[in-house]
Amino acid sequence: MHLSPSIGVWVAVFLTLCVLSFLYKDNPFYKFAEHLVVGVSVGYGMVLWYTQGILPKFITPFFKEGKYIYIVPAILGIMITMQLVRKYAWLARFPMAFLLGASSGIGLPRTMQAGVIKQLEATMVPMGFSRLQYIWNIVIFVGVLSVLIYFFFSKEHKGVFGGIANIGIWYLMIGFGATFGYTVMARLSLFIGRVLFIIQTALGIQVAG
Amino acid sequence: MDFWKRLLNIDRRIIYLVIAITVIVPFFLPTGWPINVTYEVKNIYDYIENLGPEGVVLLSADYDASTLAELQPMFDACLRHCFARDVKVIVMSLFPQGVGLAEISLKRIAKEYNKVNGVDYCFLGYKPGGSIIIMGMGSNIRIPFPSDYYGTPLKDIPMMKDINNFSDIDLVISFSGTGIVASWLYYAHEPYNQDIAWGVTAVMASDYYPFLQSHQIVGLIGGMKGAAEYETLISKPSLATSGMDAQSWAHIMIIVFIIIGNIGYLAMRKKERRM
Amino acid sequence: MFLKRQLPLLITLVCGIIWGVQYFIPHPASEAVYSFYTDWGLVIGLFASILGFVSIIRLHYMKVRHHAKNWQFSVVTLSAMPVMIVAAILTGTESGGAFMWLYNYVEVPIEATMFSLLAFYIASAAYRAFRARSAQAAALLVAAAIVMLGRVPVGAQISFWSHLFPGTSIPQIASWILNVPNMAAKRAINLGVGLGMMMVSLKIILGIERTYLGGQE
Amino acid sequence: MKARAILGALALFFLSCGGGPPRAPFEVIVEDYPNDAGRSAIVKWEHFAGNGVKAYKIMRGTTPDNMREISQISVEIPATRDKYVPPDTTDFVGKFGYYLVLEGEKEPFTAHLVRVTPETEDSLRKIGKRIEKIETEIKGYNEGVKKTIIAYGNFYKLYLDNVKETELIPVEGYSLTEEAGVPRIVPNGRTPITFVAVKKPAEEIRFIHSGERMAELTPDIEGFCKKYGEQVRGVILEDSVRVLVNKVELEYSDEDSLCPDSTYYYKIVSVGINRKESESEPVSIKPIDDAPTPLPSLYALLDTVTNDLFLNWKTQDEDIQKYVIYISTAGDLEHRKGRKLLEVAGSWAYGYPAVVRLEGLGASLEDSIIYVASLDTSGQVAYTELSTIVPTHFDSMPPLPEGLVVDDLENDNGKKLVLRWEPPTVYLGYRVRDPISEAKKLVPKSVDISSLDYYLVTEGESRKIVEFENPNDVPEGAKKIYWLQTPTLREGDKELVVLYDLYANSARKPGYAMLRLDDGEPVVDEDGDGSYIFSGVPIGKHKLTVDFLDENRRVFENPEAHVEMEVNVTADNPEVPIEYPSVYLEVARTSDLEETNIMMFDRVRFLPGMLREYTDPVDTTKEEFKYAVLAWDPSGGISATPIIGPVRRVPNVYHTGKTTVLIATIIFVLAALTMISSAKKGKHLYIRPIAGINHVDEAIGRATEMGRPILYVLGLSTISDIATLAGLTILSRVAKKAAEYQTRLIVPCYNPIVMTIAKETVRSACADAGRPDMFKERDIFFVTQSQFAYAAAVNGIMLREKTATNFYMGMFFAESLLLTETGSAAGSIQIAGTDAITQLPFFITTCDYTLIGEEFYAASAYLSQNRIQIGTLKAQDVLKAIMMVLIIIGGICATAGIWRFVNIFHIQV
Repeated sequence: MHLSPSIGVWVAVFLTLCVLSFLYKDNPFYKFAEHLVVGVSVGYGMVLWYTQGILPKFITPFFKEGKYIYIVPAILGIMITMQLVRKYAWLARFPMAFLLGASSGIGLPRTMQAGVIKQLEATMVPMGFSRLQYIWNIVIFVGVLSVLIYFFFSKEHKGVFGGIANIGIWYLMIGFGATFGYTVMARLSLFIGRVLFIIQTALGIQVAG
Repeated sequence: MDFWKRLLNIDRRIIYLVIAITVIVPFFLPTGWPINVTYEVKNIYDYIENLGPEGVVLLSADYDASTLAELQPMFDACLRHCFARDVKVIVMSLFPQGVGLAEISLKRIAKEYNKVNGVDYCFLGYKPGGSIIIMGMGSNIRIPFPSDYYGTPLKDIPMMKDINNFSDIDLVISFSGTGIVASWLYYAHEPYNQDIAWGVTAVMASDYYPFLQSHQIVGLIGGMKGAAEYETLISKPSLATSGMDAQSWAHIMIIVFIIIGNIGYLAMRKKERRM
Repeated sequence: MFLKRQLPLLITLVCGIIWGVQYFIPHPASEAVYSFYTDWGLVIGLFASILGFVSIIRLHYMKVRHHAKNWQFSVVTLSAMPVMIVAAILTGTESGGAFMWLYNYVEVPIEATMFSLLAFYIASAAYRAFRARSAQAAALLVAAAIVMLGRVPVGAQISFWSHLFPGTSIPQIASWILNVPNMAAKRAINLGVGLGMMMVSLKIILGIERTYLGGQE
Repeated sequence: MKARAILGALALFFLSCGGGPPRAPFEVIVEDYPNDAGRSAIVKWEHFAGNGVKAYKIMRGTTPDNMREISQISVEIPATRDKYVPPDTTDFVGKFGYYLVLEGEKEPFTAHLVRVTPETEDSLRKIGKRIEKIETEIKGYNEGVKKTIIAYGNFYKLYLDNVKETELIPVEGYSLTEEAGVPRIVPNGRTPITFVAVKKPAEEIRFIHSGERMAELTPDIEGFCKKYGEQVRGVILEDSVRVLVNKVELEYSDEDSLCPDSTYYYKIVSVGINRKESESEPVSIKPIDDAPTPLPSLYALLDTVTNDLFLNWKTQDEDIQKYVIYISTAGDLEHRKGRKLLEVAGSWAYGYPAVVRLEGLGASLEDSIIYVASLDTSGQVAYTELSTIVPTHFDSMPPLPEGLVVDDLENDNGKKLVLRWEPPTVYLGYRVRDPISEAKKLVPKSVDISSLDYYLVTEGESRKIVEFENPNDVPEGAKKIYWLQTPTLREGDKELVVLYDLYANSARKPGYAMLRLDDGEPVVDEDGDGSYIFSGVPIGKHKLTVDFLDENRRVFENPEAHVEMEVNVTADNPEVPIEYPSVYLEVARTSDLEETNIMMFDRVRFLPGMLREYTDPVDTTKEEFKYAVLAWDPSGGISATPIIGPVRRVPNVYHTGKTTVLIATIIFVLAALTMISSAKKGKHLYIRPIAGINHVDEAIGRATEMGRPILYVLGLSTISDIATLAGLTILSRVAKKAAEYQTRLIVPCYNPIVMTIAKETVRSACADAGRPDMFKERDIFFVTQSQFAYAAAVNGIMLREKTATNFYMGMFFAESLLLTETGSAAGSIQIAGTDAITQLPFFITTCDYTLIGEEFYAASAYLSQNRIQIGTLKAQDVLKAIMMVLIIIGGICATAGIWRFVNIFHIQV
């Protein structure tokens, strides 16, 4: 055991405990930490917004390199902030129309390529019983089809169709089971991370690993 | 009140206490169970292992402190691996909170490996905009990042001389707890055939197996366990490996809770039916 | 009316078509159109982020001004912001300065702990709420348990049968669940999500989806 | 008032971190760049880690007064601003026995760290300061220390405890001597230093004093210091003064931006962490246009049969424009009267040596000499005479690429050209391994498993896996098994890792390798990562056949694409690496369409000989080019293809690789337009009843029966989220039913805008039900915008109001768990609907019914009968139907081996 000499670490420990106190019930310590973090992160965001954003992408090119054309996107950006003023809120529509139109246009064919066609291609795999992987390919094939059928709303789930949709539910449940298991893992990891911080960094106890 | 009802209605703070103890005690009574490595993680390891000193890996710290415990160990492990293999590293972030975490970690690990800023690694910092940054990097990294985090123009950074866009980068690993990883797929992998890999929180990991199977991503590091696997692969056990015992016991405890809860539920339902 | 309503819709339509078609054209001009968007879009977005800062400041300012419930805490929020800015001005944004100290020892621990509360909630829910209400929910819980055990070191330890029946240890079954049935289910879901995303994009381009226009005017 | 005081204190705190300007850069010098055209210079200076400098600006000017910043270099700042905490002094005091003596009047001082001896103790105390602590990294350049002095030096802190007792330390330049019967290691020709080891009688070396010591780094003990020490960055003196003793030499190359023979001034400005600056004295340089140097190595190979002469040379000069090869009569030492044989562009000898072939010249060499003139960009010349001629004979010249074609690269931005040649070729190698040893590599060394008691026992040639419960029974040499990989091991079975590399140009659409071991089934390696593992291969000789397939899995017919190899699997795990051809290829290009001498082309790229394609990222503004490819043999032979071209690069207007995406997008847009417009026209479009809706109705009924209220949660997202909109649609249905049954409905909201809309929704639903009186405005309210506080508040409502039915419809995050847990424990009926995949599992296990993802939207569309929503849903159904058909056909085709169909979906960008 070797207590950390850093004041920062103990401030962090105190704030950690403030947040954990919410487990008992909502209390002023938690509220304090919760509001503090909003302020700090917004302040932090503002600083980075300036040093990493406005400074290299606007101030330097505009004032130092003479790229005066950047005034146009700057004005368009400021038009978006006009949403705050009810009278001029409509000004925001033009830059928004540009951004949304362009990003939708960019997104549509790329989603088709990455999210649909490539995924279809990966499902078209050889099936059979001669190799283990081929058997799993059958399982995958049936799974993709049956879940798609489950989410098909133009035909009632009756007869064979309903049967296949029913298989789809089982696939979905196993899939959600995997998500469930992994989510439990994630949530616990976050707490383990804090415990490690207190034990290792603050209290200075070297644990296995 | 009958036994099951009473058992199921114990104060939740007792359960909180039980789970806290389950997590804390294993740190003092370690079992040292070995960590088995999955192919999802090993694929990334092999990829970096096969890169030489001309290799360039981009690590994007697209996370914030709320997923620190899961993603920071992955980031650290991948960074250590790159440095150990003398691979050049570019670090950036699409999240304002990520850039701070990355900076602290990068400085520390660069020192461990005697790596020099601008020569062995380059810290691009953060730019707001998400996927638009990735799109811009496809044309030229200098569009979104005219200078690095410290304000040095990229033209003055020796390492960045010949790195213009994705065609000069071997692998991109995005560490994130959000769907931003998909943007790397849509705007870096698809249009430029950029090899990408993801380090994600366990919450999201299971959703991304379809992309692994379709070879759209090189590999997938999921949660603290994935980080521990990577630490195992590079033989540098660190935070994630330390956490694995606690993780094991906590999982067992959760399963025990579910079993007790469900036995109680069935018992009570049976009784209700009888009544 | 045209200016405030039709024109934005027209801009969206034209931009959507230009940048949608751009994808299919491998020409320097097309490349320039693409970089134009990434460059300008970034700058527009930068100025637009002022919106976020102003609205959060306004929210807390209003709370303080109207002495809303717990307004004292909003004072904490409001005063933390200038402190960060002053710290950055005086000591820079590199680790070592007061700015990064505040980030590292105030923001990081609170944020990291906030979500670690969920470990407790999930434990409590496991005990009190996760019920095998149907055969399917039971399948979900069993799959979850296998993944939970298989993805941590303990899974291999308790698979005492694995040397008798190779390939059946808990980690291997977990791996199979993730890579085969889970993969299939998630692929189908993703295909649906992909279609949904494309549909939203299309509706925006065609002016069917127009919530971004805001008010009724 | 108070706030002002706090602000004042804060400002003071930050200002106190400010401090003065950093130190000016030390030892700035500027040097001429060697062997160049006088256009570059190198500036060098010294930097001390921890001196508070975060960056250096490099300034340049033609006079000391007009200097401008030309670049900036950031440096590491190990200094953090924590307070210096005095060390736990007992650990250190007295162990160092070193004093710091500074030489010089002002900074930078030269530091001498002097070891104390009884004789020097008194005088050292007068002139020096005792060292209290050694720092190997600077923890803080801080204010707790009164004064910081920077000094030169290169010292190491030695961890003598780490030196293994039984290890003999090889320190170069040292020898063992004996002093008063004690053997000790002494640096040759130097005074003995006492930190090194003594030799114990049992031939063991150990140190007299363990603990920490310090030594100055000298070439003699460099190895020792680096092995057992860490560089000293600073020392803390007895009065807490920190002295930094670490320096780094920094340099900046100012390349290709100067004019020869004009004077330039440079100065370096250091920028502190506090952004204050200080600058060095200016230094000046007059860059020199270096004359070419005579070639340091010019020699020739003479093929004694063909009389071809192969000239070979290299140079360090960076600014050679061209080389001219002359032939002249023997004795012409002036080198002026020769006959010009060949011109070679300067780039051919830069980096790699230049090789040229002068055909049939050997015969005339008896009475002639050959010399090379190197001309640099400013017209200066150097002459080198060929002195060494090595007779040799080449059986053949290196093979040239077959069927070389140069084309415009398709689907790029009109930037690149592509060279393609033949034939498709397989290169093979293999590795034999034990499955166990491979598995073991994945296991950390330090772990110890108590529950897996398996060991690998090696007895002669064979290995066995044996279980031992008692660790004492484990025989020596047995290796513990940490983790086993499937499949099972049969004794003696090995894994054969086939390593292959496939090379074919992209026009041939290369695909996969088909491998076959002995007479087994041929397998196609789907993942295409260049290796395939055959497991369970018995020891012995095997025949491996590999075929090269294209993307449609047809075999390439040429002989190079079909390789048979004998594989020898033995117990000692042989490794046969892939053998590649030893030929190198050099691509040459010119934009001068008149040029016919290949050696005057630009050298473009040096390529290994197995490649079959090269994409040339042409970086000039010209549009038309001529190409040639040279093939080199490392033994010295060279041959060249005829000149190809001219070829023009053209920008394409349509990406031919994206046709599938285009067609799919068109189908998608058409389906959407048709469905939405027919829905808009009022055409009835069928949607199957969603089972969840009945459950919703039942749940409302149940609340009515129990006479308790209904809780409706709309999620945590904003109004622009489709999930929130769907939640509002279902809210309308619930509100209507609740109004009919006269059941109270509570809607706590997370977002104020969502709340306003929820109010309107419920108000109109109540009006529709004919019970406007059932609309209770205070039951629909805003709670808070804090995730967990919101969940806690809603939980409170559930328990207080004893809600009979809870609806969760919308977008949820991590808080979903908290909400449903309370509801479940309270025994309420719970119905959920969301598209948040990560939250769905929790809803499924805690709620009585869950609308999953698209089902949720479908339910909303079904209930609202909103035409656009229904049209959208139907359009997606059409596409899903198409996808299902494609998957079925694709699956059948893949199984039947009809890859042509599957490859339609293979998009190449």
